[in-house]
Amino acid sequence: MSPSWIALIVLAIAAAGFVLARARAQGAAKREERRLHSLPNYYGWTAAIYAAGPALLLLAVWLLAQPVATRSLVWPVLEAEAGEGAAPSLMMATCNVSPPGSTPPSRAARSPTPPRATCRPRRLRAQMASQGVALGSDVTPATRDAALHWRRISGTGDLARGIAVIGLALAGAAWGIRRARPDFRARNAVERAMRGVLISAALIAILSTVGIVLALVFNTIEFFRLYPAAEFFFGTTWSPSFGGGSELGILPLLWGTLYISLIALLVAVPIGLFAAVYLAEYAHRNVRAWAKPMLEMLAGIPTIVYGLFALLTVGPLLVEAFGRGGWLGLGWMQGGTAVMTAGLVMGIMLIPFVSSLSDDIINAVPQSLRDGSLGLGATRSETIRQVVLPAALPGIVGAVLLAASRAIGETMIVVLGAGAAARLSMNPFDAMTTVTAKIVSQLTGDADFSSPEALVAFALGMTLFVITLALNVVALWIVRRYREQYE
Amino acid sequence: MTDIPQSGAFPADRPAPKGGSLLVTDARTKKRNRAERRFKAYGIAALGIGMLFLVALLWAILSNGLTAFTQSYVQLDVPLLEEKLDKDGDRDPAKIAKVSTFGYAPLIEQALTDLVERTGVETELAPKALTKILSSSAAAQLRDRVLANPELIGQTVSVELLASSRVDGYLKGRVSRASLARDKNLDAEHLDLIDAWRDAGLVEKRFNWDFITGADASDSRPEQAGIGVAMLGSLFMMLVVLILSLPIGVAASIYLEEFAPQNRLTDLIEVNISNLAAVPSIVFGILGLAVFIQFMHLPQSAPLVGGLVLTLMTLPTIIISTRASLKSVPPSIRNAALGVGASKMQAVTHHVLPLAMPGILTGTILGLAQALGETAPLLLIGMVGYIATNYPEGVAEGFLAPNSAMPAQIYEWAKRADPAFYERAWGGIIVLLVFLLAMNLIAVLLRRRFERRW
Amino acid sequence: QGRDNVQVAGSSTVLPYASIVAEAFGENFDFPTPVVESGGSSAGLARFCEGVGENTIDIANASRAMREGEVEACASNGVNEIIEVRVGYDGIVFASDISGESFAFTPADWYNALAAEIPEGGEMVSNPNTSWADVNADLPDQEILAFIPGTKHGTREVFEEKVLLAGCEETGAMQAMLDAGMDEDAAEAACIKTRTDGVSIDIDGDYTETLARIEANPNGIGVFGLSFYENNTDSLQVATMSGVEPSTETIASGEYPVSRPLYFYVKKAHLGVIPGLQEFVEFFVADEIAGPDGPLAAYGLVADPELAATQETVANGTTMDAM
Amino acid sequence: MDNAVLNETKITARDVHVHYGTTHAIKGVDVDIADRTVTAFIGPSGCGKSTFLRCLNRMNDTIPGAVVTGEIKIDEADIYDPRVDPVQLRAKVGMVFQKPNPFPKSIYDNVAYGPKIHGLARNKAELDEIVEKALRRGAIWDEVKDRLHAPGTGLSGGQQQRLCIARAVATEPEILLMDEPCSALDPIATAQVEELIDELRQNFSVVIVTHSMQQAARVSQRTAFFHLGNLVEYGETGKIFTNPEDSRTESYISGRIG
Amino acid sequence: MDNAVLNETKITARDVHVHYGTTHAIKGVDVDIADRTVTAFIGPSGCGKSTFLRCLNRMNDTIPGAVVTGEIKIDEADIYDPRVDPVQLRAKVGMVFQKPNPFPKSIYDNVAYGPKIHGLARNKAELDEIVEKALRRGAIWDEVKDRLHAPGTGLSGGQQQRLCIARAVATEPEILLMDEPCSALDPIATAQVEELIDELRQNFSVVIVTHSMQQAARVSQRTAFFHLGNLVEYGETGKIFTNPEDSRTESYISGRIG
Ligand SMILES: Nc1ncnc2c1ncn2[C@@H]1O[C@H](COP(=O)(O)OP(=O)(O)OP(=O)(O)O)[C@@H](O)[C@H]1O
Ligand SMILES: Nc1ncnc2c1ncn2[C@@H]1O[C@H](COP(=O)(O)OP(=O)(O)OP(=O)(O)O)[C@@H](O)[C@H]1O
Ligand SMILES: [Mg+2]
Ligand SMILES: [Mg+2]
Ligand SMILES: O=P([O-])([O-])[O-]
Repeated sequence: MSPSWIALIVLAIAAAGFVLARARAQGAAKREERRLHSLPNYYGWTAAIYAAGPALLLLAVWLLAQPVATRSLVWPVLEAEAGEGAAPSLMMATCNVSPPGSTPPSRAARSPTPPRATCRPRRLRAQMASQGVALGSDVTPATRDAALHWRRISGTGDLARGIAVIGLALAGAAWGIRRARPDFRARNAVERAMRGVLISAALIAILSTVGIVLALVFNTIEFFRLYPAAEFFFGTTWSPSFGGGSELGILPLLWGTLYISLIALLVAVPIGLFAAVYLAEYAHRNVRAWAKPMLEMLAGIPTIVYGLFALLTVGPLLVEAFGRGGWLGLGWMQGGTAVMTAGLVMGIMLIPFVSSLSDDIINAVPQSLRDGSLGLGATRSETIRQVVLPAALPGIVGAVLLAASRAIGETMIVVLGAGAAARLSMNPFDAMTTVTAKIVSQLTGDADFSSPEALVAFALGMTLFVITLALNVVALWIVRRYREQYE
Repeated sequence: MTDIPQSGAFPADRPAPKGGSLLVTDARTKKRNRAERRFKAYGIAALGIGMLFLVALLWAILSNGLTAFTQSYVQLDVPLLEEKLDKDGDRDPAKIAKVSTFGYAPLIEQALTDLVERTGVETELAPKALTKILSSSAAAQLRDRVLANPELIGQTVSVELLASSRVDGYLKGRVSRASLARDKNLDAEHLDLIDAWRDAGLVEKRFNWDFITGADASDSRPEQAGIGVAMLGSLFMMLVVLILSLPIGVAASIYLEEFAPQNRLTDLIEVNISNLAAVPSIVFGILGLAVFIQFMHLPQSAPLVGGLVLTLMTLPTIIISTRASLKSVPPSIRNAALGVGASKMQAVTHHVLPLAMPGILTGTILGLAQALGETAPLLLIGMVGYIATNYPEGVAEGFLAPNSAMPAQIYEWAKRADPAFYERAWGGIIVLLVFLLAMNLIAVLLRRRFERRW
Repeated sequence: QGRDNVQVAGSSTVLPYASIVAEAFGENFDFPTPVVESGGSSAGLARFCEGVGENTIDIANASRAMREGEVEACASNGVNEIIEVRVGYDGIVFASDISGESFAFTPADWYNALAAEIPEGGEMVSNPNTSWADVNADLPDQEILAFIPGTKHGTREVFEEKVLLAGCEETGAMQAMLDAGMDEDAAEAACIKTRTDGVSIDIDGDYTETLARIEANPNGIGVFGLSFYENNTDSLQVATMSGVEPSTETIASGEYPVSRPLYFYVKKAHLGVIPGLQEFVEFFVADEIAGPDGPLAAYGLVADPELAATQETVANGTTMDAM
Repeated sequence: MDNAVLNETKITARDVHVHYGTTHAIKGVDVDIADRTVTAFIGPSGCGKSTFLRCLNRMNDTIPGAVVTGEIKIDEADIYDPRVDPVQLRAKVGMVFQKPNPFPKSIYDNVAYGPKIHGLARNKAELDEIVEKALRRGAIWDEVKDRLHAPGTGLSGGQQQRLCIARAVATEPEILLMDEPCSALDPIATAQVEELIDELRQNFSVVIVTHSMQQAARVSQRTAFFHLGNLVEYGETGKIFTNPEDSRTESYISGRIG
Repeated sequence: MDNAVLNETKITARDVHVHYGTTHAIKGVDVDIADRTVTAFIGPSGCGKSTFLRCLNRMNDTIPGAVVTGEIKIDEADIYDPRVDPVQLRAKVGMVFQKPNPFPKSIYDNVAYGPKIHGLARNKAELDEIVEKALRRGAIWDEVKDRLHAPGTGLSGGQQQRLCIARAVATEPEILLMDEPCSALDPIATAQVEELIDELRQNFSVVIVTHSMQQAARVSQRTAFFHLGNLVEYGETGKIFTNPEDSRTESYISGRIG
């Protein structure tokens, strides 16, 4: 039985459990003339959850565990035959003994593999070839045996899986139905389950964090074995080179990141906030209904377009103003790519992150607060600045943080707009680059992947991760401190 | 700006004495009204600036990309010579299939020479050079046709073949005779032929459905490249993202905002979520490669994996905006529900959530828009490059078979050498924006239903 | 399990060629079209070396040869038998805006224009040149502005070695530095160190970005791949190097000095297991494809003069260590 | 004023303290509230009436920083026992809040919500009936019967208050806590609500916070006088108003005004 | 009750109609409100008292869908004239809302807000003084003087109401509109607020909505009785309560209860 069938059967059992438990609860309530603790549906849901929850969980665990278990049983056999290394996995593939139930081989779906029993060493290769499946080598008897062994084990496993999962579902349903008595707190049970789901959803964030840290940490450690940490953290030059002797100081990159993000926020926050205020407080309903999604389109334009916009339009424009011989005659700018260019364009991209979210939050501030202020003779702008915005502050800070986060994490605009120069300079018209841009370039570049020049990408990612974590802790503290709770 | 400004709090200009007429605005009020008008003007200006940028970007996109939606074709009569395609004459499909596309090239050469003769244009071009007029896909086009219908062998069929990107560029005004002087891919003489054939109605420019429905093509034939398959890849990815990130994001936010006790653990989760928003998207690619492909053995280049990675990437956006809007629902609503004996869960699902809906939708739109346009993480899980050439064969295949995605396709095209790809990249962006527009439209409608002030 | 397509990843430089081959392969064989991913040589090789098995890639494209450390890393993951296939050469050209002046360079010009510091009278002074005419009186009097590949690109290494270092030696600067008491490594490092005053701009993006920059700065001179230049002759004009104009012929013959070999690496263990892999690899190096008249050359790949040897390697499945 | 019949005790509170952060809002209150009786809480503004009332159905749980100590038993069960489900408790102990807080939904949905989640109606017709009855008891049916599907937030202050009363009685709680339910009502509506309270008393307990001593005297059988967080005096309404024991009670009563 | 001295007219309303969408809430009201006088609006809940009150300082402008027609003049100036600045109007015509709506700020900032935006204080000391005076007039100073920087939303219902009164008087408006300002107050606090109203009357006009006829009789010199959106009767308070002309007024008055 394939897992999807098992899952379907479990769901069917859950549905049946729902109907039966519900009916039983209602019947009991009528007979005994007493009120149910919860609405009848909750009794139904309890049975359904008891039936489906553990069973599906078991199925998932089983699906993950069985291949590992089978493998560990068959592996020694194969290793004896093929020697060390990963070759056995290919030998398995050779006999195409993918355990049924794992992702269905698309090829097999189109042209069924020969019946398992005929998996005879000599003929197999020809047989498979006739179906357009090339095998690299003849199948040795040992491989064949191992394959058959594998198939036997996984066949048993599959059977056991079906029985166990469906049995569990039935037991769960029965338990749920049995408990469907009026005094059973079905709603609480259902809500506990829902709460469990909510908590697991929240924990996904932790899991991703753990995943990210794990994905980065080994290579980061490897990097620090090859390159001194002190030079990485405190070095002021960034100049990787293929021939070794690279200087990989993170400071110029961090500086570029902060500088560009700062400029981007200086653009996005005022524009976004004013736009949000205008949309929520002044604009006509229809204007708002259309302007807001239009602004949101800015968030959806692929960043490469922004990058090109920076490179082709904004950069040259800025040079004409601030460059040598520009309108302003300042000569501050050397080339079109600069912190300013990237910052401005990134700011544009971030406008909707500030505006749309803030607009929703501002709109949610109760009208009575506005009335209170207007009733005192405040103008609308005074009301907004002094009553509405403070009340909406936590949400707005959230929006700004989101925008800041995006600014820190953005790559493409920086690559095209800011130039690739790692430099510590105060001049916003100088080219600089950011941590993320360098993560991408070192990761996708040509350096030896086991060299510090490539591994540094992981260390950069890790450092950035830790720094933003610290920034977020501070932000959380600030928000807690200044929160104005209305009502 | 959120605090009461100190300037003006203790002003020199005292308010007008009591009893002044209402019809005369006093100086202080005038001043405040000016501030008011300024404030409103800032709002309009901010909105205007935003719109201006949008228009500028859209203009750039449209002016660069609209040409991708037309394409030039050449009408050609090709003799399907039996001696070339089926030497034995027994129409055995297996044998016919042995003839590779290289075997069809001479037929096309022949057809072109015939055409030159038939239309009576003088040219010094060698027959082989003539094929530069056509896309290098011509042979494959022809071969597919023959394989589908071996009976055609021996006849002369009239086929419509893609013109090469240079010819197409000429008809679109991108390529000039002068620029061809140093171009070894096409000569000005070819253009004479094109001009003549265009007058004869044998070369024409039409709406390019193949661009919308087709698959990517290799670098040597931009004229054949389409975004259709990548669009499907994006669609499947977005399905995964929507199905996972919206419920998970909303559930996580509800837990954190409504149920979680204030303790270290929830603080940790909260900080973590905001921090995830700042993680560069490529790092999610590293994560996806390690977890989904290397650890969980999901297939490479699969929209399912792409969707999972993008889900992780969008979650923080959705969670942060959902939490912000949950926070802004006044507590009295919750109290009212609890007071009539609703459980906390019921209070949240029945009252708080609907009120927070506009914000949740906003977050979802922003998150999905971001996911729809993201390339970097796809780079590491194998969805950027030259990926899918066929439509998936079913829904399961749609999730699991190798595919690209629209932004990856666009990114890929934007890098390629032939300027015809550049035009397609912008055309792809237009398609992407249409997608986005459709998503926004749904959100607008939904948001309208949920929005209210109380 | 049951992967039925060939999976290729790696260099974005090789990608166009690999995808042309993959497309033709898909058209002419019953096997599905191979999947060719980009992502860079390094990332591709890293994935290649993750291990052997169906959930790993079969082929890694690289715009450079595999390094020692990488081979070791591969081996430690069980990727032992690797077939190295050189598919041809990538010519690296210097091009400027079509409507501007034309240039005829020597490596020495580039060294003098871009080096951070040049020896003068036994001292290292920071590069004073601002115009090409300062560097070489034969060059036009146009301000120096160069868009060179960023440090992520393998092209940068080639540029450093075959242009800057060569120029350094040609001008005698290398000797001057050695004479001034620098050791060899330091002198080499000084030769390839580029100036940071905004005259030499690293491009971490692609050639399209370089092109866009030249369009925005018509005074700029950029470094491109030959095939990219050949597709954009309407906006770029190419400069000669030491009097040789770059073309597939001059590069193949070795006359034009700046080029680099392109490779792909195949897991021998996958041959015959992954359907179509063997065929694809053979198809890739076939004369019809990789030969001087094939579609790859038409697109700008400099065909390998020793293609026959490569074909033999592939046919025999000769692995690297066996060579 | 009725002669109060003393019924068995419904709610027992012992040594209840409430702190809001550093504010000590309720200071050791002991009280027994009888079944089928109207109990009035009176006292100056800010003395803790609402706070104590909210303790009785654990609505204080929702205020961050509010800490309740002591023992409160309803029908012998300690409501702060971890085994007690506050939801079930609140279904049994209904509440009308001091500030009217209609849901931003239609008038009908406002009232129908409680019956729906408690499963009090088997079908739409029954629900309609419950809603109508509740609105009638809340003395607002005539004003809203033509606009049942208009939003509840578009009502006048007094109408909102009555809507909230209707919403609370629609779920038929055993104990009804009413925090100044008539503060925004005109005399006629007040009379109707008082009638409702009297009717409810036949079967249930009602606890009402009021700052109108007349109202307390009219509707309640027992009265508790709070002052600065202390329960100063508690006893039969007649006795409290005619013959208070504590001097503070007396001085509050004698300042009898509105 | 004072003998009302008839002062000159401060507010004139002529044929005022208010529609909320399809609801016709005020139907052609004509009224003259005298200066230095307390005018009480009474009437059953939902009759339009708040609505009419909100017309007088154009607070109805903020309700989407509310349409006001007719003429309202204050000091001879038509307040719906385009030249009139509603901001200036509202500074002159203060308002206490029916539902207390403190800002989510500290108690101090709640009161200081108005004086600050109107520039009534030259420095911090003056502002402190204004705040203290307003809180004293709002009869809440003693309760909050130790927690001026605690949030205003953490106050009890009656405290919030008095805070809002203090907030309104802090800006020294010429006319003060009070919508049931004592609804949540105990008798003592009510008396203090009524004292405040009496004090304000020395210089300003006060319009007060109340559902307590005793209160209307105690504090007002003139009373307007609204019914179903109509102004049924308007005249001297004494006369209205002792000798109403309209039968509706009489039947409302005679149902005199709380
Ligand atoms: N925002 C609104 N939208 C629609 N109808 C409204 C709105 N506000 C009030 N109404 C209706 O207008 C009428 C008058 O309301 P108003 O608030 O003026 O009454 P009121 O006299 O103040 O009553 P109360 O004493 O109960 O506060 C009522 O029928 C009310 O339902
Ligand atoms: N959320 C809160 N945070 C801090 N203090 C509070 C909070 N709620 C009430 N208090 C304080 O607790 C005390 C008692 O408040 P409570 O609301 O119980 O008064 P009350 O008797 O209902 O008064 P009123 O008649 O004015 O409604 C008051 O001093 C009040 O300021
Ligand atoms: Mg209270
Ligand atoms: Mg009212
Ligand atoms: O992508 P590359 O490794 O060839 O730069």
